[in-house]
Amino acid sequence: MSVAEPTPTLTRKDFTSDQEVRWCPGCGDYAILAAVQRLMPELGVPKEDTVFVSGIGCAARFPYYMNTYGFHTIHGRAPAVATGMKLANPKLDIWLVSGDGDALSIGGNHLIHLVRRDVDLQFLLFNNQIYGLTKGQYSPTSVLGQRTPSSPMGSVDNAMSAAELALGAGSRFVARSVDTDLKHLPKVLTRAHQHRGTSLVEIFQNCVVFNDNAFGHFTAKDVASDRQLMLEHGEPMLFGADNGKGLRVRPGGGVQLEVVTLGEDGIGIGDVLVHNETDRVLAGALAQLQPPAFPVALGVLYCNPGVTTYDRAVRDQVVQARAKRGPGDLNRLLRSGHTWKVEL
Amino acid sequence: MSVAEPTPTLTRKDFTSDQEVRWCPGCGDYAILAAVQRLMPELGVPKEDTVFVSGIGCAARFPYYMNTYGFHTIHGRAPAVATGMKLANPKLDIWLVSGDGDALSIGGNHLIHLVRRDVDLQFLLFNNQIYGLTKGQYSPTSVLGQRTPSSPMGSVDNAMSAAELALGAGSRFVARSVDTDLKHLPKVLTRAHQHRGTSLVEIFQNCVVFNDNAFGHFTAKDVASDRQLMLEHGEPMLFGADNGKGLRVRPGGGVQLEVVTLGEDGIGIGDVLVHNETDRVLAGALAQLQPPAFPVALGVLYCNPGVTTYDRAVRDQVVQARAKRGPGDLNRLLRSGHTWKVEL
Amino acid sequence: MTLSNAPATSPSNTAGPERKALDQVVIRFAGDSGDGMQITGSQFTETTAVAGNDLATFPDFPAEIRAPAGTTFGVSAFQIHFANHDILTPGDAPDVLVAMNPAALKVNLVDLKDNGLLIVNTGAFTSNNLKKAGYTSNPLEDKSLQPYRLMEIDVSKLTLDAVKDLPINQKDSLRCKNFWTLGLMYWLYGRDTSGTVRWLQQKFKKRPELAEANITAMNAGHAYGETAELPSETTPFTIDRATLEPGEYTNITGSSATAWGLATGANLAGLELVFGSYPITPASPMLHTLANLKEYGVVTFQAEDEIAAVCAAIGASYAGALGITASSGPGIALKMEAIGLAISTELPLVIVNVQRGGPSTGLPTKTEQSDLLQCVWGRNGDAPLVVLAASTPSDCFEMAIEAVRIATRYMTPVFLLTDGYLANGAEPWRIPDVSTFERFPVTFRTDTEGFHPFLRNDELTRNWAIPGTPGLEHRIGGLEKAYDSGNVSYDDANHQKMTWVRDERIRRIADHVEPQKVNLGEDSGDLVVVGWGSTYGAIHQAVKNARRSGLSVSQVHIRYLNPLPRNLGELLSRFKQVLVPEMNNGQLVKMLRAEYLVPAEGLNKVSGKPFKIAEIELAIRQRLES
Amino acid sequence: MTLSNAPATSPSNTAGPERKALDQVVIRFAGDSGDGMQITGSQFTETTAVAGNDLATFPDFPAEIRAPAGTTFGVSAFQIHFANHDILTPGDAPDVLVAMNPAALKVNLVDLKDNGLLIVNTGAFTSNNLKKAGYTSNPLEDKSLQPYRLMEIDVSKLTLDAVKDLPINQKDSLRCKNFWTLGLMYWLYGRDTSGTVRWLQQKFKKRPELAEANITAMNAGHAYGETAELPSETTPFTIDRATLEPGEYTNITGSSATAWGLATGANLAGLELVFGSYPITPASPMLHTLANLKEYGVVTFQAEDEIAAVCAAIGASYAGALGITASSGPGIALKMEAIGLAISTELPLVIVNVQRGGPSTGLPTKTEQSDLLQCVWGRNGDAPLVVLAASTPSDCFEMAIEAVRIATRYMTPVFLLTDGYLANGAEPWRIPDVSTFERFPVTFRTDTEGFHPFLRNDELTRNWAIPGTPGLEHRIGGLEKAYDSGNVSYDDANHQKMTWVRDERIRRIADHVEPQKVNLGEDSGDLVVVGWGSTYGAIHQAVKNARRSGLSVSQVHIRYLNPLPRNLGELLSRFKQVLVPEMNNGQLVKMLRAEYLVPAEGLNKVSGKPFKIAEIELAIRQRLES
Ligand SMILES: Cc1ncc(C[n+]2csc(CCOP(=O)(O)OP(=O)(O)O)c2C)c(N)n1
Ligand SMILES: Cc1ncc(C[n+]2csc(CCOP(=O)(O)OP(=O)(O)O)c2C)c(N)n1
Ligand code: SF4
Ligand code: SF4
Ligand SMILES: [Mg+2]
Ligand SMILES: [Mg+2]
Repeated sequence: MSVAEPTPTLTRKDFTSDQEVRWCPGCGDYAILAAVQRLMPELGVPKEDTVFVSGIGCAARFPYYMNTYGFHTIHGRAPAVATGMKLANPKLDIWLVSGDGDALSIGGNHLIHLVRRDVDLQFLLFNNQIYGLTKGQYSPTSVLGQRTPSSPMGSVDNAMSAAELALGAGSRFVARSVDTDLKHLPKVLTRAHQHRGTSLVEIFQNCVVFNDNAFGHFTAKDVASDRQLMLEHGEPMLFGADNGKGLRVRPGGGVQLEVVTLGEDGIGIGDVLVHNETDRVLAGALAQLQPPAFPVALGVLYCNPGVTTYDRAVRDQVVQARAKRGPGDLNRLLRSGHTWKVEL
Repeated sequence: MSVAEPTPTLTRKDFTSDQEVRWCPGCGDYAILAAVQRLMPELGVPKEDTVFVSGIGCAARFPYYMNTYGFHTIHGRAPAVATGMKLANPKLDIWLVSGDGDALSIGGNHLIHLVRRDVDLQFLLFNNQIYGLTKGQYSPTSVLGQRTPSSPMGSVDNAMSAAELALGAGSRFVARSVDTDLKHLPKVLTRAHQHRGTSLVEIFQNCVVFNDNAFGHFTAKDVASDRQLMLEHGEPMLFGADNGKGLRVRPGGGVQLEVVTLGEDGIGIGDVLVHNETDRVLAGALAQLQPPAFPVALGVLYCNPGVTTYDRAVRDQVVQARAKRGPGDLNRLLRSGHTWKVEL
Repeated sequence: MTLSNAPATSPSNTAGPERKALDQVVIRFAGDSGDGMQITGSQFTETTAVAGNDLATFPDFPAEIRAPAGTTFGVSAFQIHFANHDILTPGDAPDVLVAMNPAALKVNLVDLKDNGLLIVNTGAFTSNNLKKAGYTSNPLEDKSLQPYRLMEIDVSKLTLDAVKDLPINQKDSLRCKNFWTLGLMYWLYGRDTSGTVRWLQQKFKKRPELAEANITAMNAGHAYGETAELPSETTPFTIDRATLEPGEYTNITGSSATAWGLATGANLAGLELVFGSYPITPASPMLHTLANLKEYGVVTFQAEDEIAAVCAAIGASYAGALGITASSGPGIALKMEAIGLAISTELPLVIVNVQRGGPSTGLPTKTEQSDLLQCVWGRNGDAPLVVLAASTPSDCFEMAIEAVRIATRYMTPVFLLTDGYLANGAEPWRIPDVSTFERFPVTFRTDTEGFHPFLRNDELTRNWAIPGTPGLEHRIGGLEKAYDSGNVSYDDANHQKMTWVRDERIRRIADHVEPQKVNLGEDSGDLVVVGWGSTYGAIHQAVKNARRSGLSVSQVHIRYLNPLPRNLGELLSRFKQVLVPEMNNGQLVKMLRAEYLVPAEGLNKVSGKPFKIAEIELAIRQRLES
Repeated sequence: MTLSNAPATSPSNTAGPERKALDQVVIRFAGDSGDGMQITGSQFTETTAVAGNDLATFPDFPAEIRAPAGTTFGVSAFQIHFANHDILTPGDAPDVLVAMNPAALKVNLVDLKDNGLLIVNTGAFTSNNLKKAGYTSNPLEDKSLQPYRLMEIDVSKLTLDAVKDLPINQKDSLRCKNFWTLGLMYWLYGRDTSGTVRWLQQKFKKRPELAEANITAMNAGHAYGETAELPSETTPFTIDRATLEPGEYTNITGSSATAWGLATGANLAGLELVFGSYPITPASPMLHTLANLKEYGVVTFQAEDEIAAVCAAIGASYAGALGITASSGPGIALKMEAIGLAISTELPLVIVNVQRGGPSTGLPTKTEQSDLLQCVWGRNGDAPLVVLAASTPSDCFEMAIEAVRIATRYMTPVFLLTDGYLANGAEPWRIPDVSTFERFPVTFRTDTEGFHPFLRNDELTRNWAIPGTPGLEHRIGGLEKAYDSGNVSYDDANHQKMTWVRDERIRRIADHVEPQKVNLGEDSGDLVVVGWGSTYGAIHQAVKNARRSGLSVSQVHIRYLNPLPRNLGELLSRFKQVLVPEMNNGQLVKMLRAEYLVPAEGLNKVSGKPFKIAEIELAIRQRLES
């Protein structure tokens, strides 16, 4: 993010472009777009310093609808393009929008190197567990066995976890939210924006046309409380109807988590594990949790800022070089090798 | 791996090609090559069913020196080429050899998708923390701040961990060894070969010319015992001079590991955490351990075979399809759409 | 209307008034992406084919999956040209335009012939829809539609009426309006609805109420034609069956034809097929088709990207299967480095390039021929390979087989060029008997005597030894290799020789493929129109028309683009002028000029739309009638 | 020998016997990769340059970092051509060959001129080394070396003797033998050793004992020349200074010249430079050079692969810096998709292609010109851009500036083609005064009035508005865009127009660059030799020689390959024959034939080695002397 004068006068309309939105009616992308457009004014970053960068896909159309600077690049490469932008102008506040195919399939390598370098930007990964724009083939996050036009007998590829991959690659901020969670999503996006470094936010997004209700098993009203663990740093990991359940480390010296029910065989709130955003092992464990045995961990799984960010470190070397060797003088450069004079 | 008649008659010489080895004198690659050539006969796989596949780099020259089938492909793409081979002929026993740049930089995406799909082959990652063949630029595993021709003021890229990345991508077998460890390396390679699925073996390999002694801080004779944790499934995690030290989960309900000294404040062997190869959270924790605070975890960090492998699952669908629809009849295929007859 | 609740059976098409006989008609169905125009079009196509007409179709849909209802960029169209004689194109301009909403009218009216029949669904002409379509005044009310025979029907309302008593909700009811329209068109052209009835019953097996609703709507539309007061001049028509060669026919799209051709080719070569691909428009349908052919020994691999896709195909070929990959536009660009590896290692590989509008992401759903030079020359180093192009949807089948034959016989990568227009377009195809095809089985090297991987026959083709073969263990790679041993070699004379070999072995293939024939007209004259790929139909018809009026013009359509046919240069030299129509900015024309120094002239259309016959005919006349 | 323990100071070069004056000499140093031949060569080069000769060099080393000692594929060589007059090539064949071991002799002897001076280190001619080199009998003993003036010296032993009393081990002692040899060569050509002494003292600041050892060895070699009994005919030589233009000179390689030129260009444009690159031979040295120019506002980004490298450069340009990337062979192929995006979005971008031997991985350390067609046409869709080529190491500086000027002024990607031979080769360069260069500052759009991102000037160049500018917020991308608004457009007429614009705006650049000049000879005649890139020197000398014998031949060397110079076609038409020498299988020749229909003929060398003057001269004579 870039630090900028708050410009309180801006409203959602200021961040809405004149382009007609071209997603299918009912697509989860609409909800995310609305949330982001609403959030922008609150962040107080000038429009002109904000850039939305994307690859290719339905999700990747996002920049066209934001009245900021925007670059709809090529499939999978947005992280590299964004890195270049940040190197050219670290002041820019960059939001990267990418689908599960764009980010994890063709773009997987750029994603892991982006988070490893810790370039300072927000990475919004719209995960609908499908290739939307190309009409419904399975993606790296599609569930094993899913039948799609390219997997008529069911996909034989194991699903990939964006959060686990990012953590494995060295990511310093990993969070999750749900497209239609109007309260939770803006909170998570705000945290992502505050974090200095690459903030990866996986947003579970519903593709009504090709993968409708893929997340219903934990987002549906009736199951949500039992199937969603809303993480809060420093708070015990409670979930379920009126927080009746919790997580703890299975006794006996291991690192496995287990679900406990408060009140049952003497379990009290004190036995419940307290969330520590800065614990990478814990973050990995939380990222692995899956229904039905476990709830899905939402919110900030991991946040542990580095001493600097890639873009700042690069710039700092430029400053140091100038301090050490003075500003560049081309005539001196051309004569920096061994030289000799030829007289008439 | 492929199951084949043991052919006990073969010797190391049978697996040595007629090509002159072209690595720098003293390169760690020689030790690995020797270990592999010695191991081959013991595995009992016929030479003709064995294929070594590589990308580009010093390490990637490996196939030329094995008297088996071999394919020296292009930079970073060996995992994809190997996947195709395995789909064409699942009987092949494929060994993939790749450097840290080849596997983790340009080839990072193929690596993560290979392990996610769990294609049945052995992936030997020669990690010398440098780009050898291109004369010494820093690689994704180079330590932060390393000065190289492309990072004269020190690299600003955070180092990547091959093991953590593979685990994050869903790898089911992750192990580590050291190029010159004549006893340990063959053991680990044998385990990798036994495992069905992608077996990732990170081998710390010394580049004498461009990154000499990069691993001395834990491989040097005098520090080895204190800085190396040799993992054995079901055994307590002990290390140090006559196994005087161990690892345990820090008391207090978290998942953090800590070093304990046996005998000190009442710590007994019973308090030491026992290694469980099948525990992914634990594997992640072990992969993160770094000197000086912790020893480097060597051996099999994680081994948890899936119900099948990618190549088998793909083949099974072919079998099912034939069982269900019979062998393909092209004339029937061409008439599978709506057809009509035109009479004279 | 009385028939609206009729049982779901099909009325006979003999009923109704006198029918006016026509030779050919071009109809375009246009509506919202959500209006099901592609289904309407393909159903009309099936029925028309069964009725024995020759036909050609052109589906044209937006890049968005389902753009917002009512917008111009959300308009989806399907054009069909059918006739009582042999035709090759979907037609230049529609005689009949069906516009399901204002946006559809806005976008498509420009193409409708003067005095053409215009059928609009007035029910969709709400002020809101008019605004979305960018109309300031309602075209139904101002005089703008006077040049056409306007037929105003509230299809929405009539559909709702027709199905009102059926157990389905409003949304589903309204969804039936495309079948109401289809019913009306069936009546207008004297078609039998039974095929579509069967299709609907099959499609909605699990939801019979929807089948019934759509059938009911279709019958209502059909009945409307019979009973309603149509504008006097709107008499129904009849179009005789075309005299097609006897045999069994099916409608085939270029996508299926290519996929089936590849599977057939692999079978003829006696190889399993490993298809590595990454989804991309308009190539994906091939992946979908091949994914369903597992019992034919076809393995499909949906890779993480195009590079992995082609690399997997290369690995498969090394292991003894036939590796094939397919993509389009940007995806092809990504494969070039790996294709260089296949060239250097001399492995069989087929790359299908379903061309689309460029550059960059360009126009994903539009057709173009602008990848030719990329395929011929777009790799690092001197890296020659074979380039073929299919001319029609059904020709995709033949050329796919030919691509496999050449790839396996000559151990080389082969590019097969098609495009979005061929891939999505359909035509009736007389189904061949595969058992009569000549097989070209591959024989792998097994003899260890004097083996090395780059031993060559007199066609300069190396022997193919695959893993699993005892005694033939060997290593290959992308570094330059010694001509005789195949070992890595940095020797200068050797590199010169290997560069020659790579070039020469591709050139020699020209000795073993059909010489270039003249597709229409004499083998010399004032003008030859040289084309390649999907422009075949438009060029053929244009040349035919020009010849009818006595002009000395011939058609030469190239299917072998690299190496070019041995006799091509000599053939072209026998014409005074050479005109090269291409859906690009001038690519084949460059190759012909460079190769033969003929003053070939380009006729270039780069609009994402196929050539119209008239455009080519005009260019011909401009050159010969002055 | 008496001098071996002499203090580390340099003997004067006036001493010694009568010296024979020569006009020019070609020397090749050859030895093991570990023998330090490249250092020996570059030191000799520095000293020769300071002595005022003109010179050209050709380093030639193996792909392996350090192939096993004694093997032929491990041989590393450095050739230098120096003279008392203006020269342009490293020379066809060496007059002097220094062979540090049997393998070096084996590989390089073929090139040595008859009766040439052959200096061998007999100490390395062990039976083991002879076997490794593939000798069945010892060439020093059989008669095979009789055609040459053989000088047998046990350099190994003499070096050990020289440094025996110094505090260094055997290994380090032996390592000094290249400096012993250098000392001898300095004596032979009357060179002053002081420059090398300073260099050694600098290089081994931290290990002075090594500095002293090498200096001692060098002096010993020098003294050996003075004192030892050399074969009578081996008198020392002297070569007068060439009459170079007065000024300050430095030896420059193509790599540094390109890197410096890019930095200079960015400075003249008033932009920061973001260089995205992924290491690859022979392009990496540019990354290394630029990584050291941080204080010049140069940011380097070592990306995870070539695609990320070019994409980062594109992102940098979008954000208002100058994005540049560089690679070679396979790496360039990988960048093509992204370059299409830069073309579609009309962003400035410079891509340096340091060509190497192909196809595929090919011959990484050998030179070639086989990427021309890939750069001009190797992208999906009609995707035109600018292609420039540098002719000599120092021309890399000028053309790099020109690439930046064109990229920023015309908002387009620009390919700058060099090759391994230019990148590694060195020549004396008269250092210009940058302050006298014409600046071409970029002005970013700030005026919000009537702004849209694709507003064009009459050169059809769009305005450049960058993030951070209030009121100019806009979106761009790789989908086709409306000519006027820049919004996504699938309109057919618009695509046609945009295709024209992309093509035309590149063509028009030809109006603003220097017309093609005739580099040597008249602007009409019997034969014109047309070249591009690093063949300049060889062609120039060959044409010069042919003209001396009265042949009507001229040289035309093209630096602007796309668009081609406006006057080129007309110029070529004034010659009876057109000969196009290229280090590829015929690429520019195709472009010229296609563009101008001239019967241009290729002269193609694809051996990984540059043309010899004689090879081109012969081709000229064959065409004009029959
Ligand atoms: C190089 C390249 N390959 C393939 C494509 C085709 N393509 C466009 S979007 C897409 C994937 C879309 O899936 P996702 O990233 O999950 O985005 P979604 O549409 O689901 O939002 C693909 C394969 C392309 N445009 N470019
Ligand atoms: C497409 C492509 N990009 C870059 C290169 C240049 N290159 C060859 S090997 C290599 C990296 C080598 O490092 P690593 O993989 O760690 O292997 P090592 O040499 O250290 O064993 C690079 C960048 C190439 N050959 N191809
Ligand atoms: S296809 Fe799916 S993801 Fe794409 S716009 Fe439609 S609903 Fe959204
Ligand atoms: S450069 Fe390093 S890795 Fe490569 S061969 Fe030499 S020592 Fe080994
Ligand atoms: Mg998706
Ligand atoms: Mg390495």
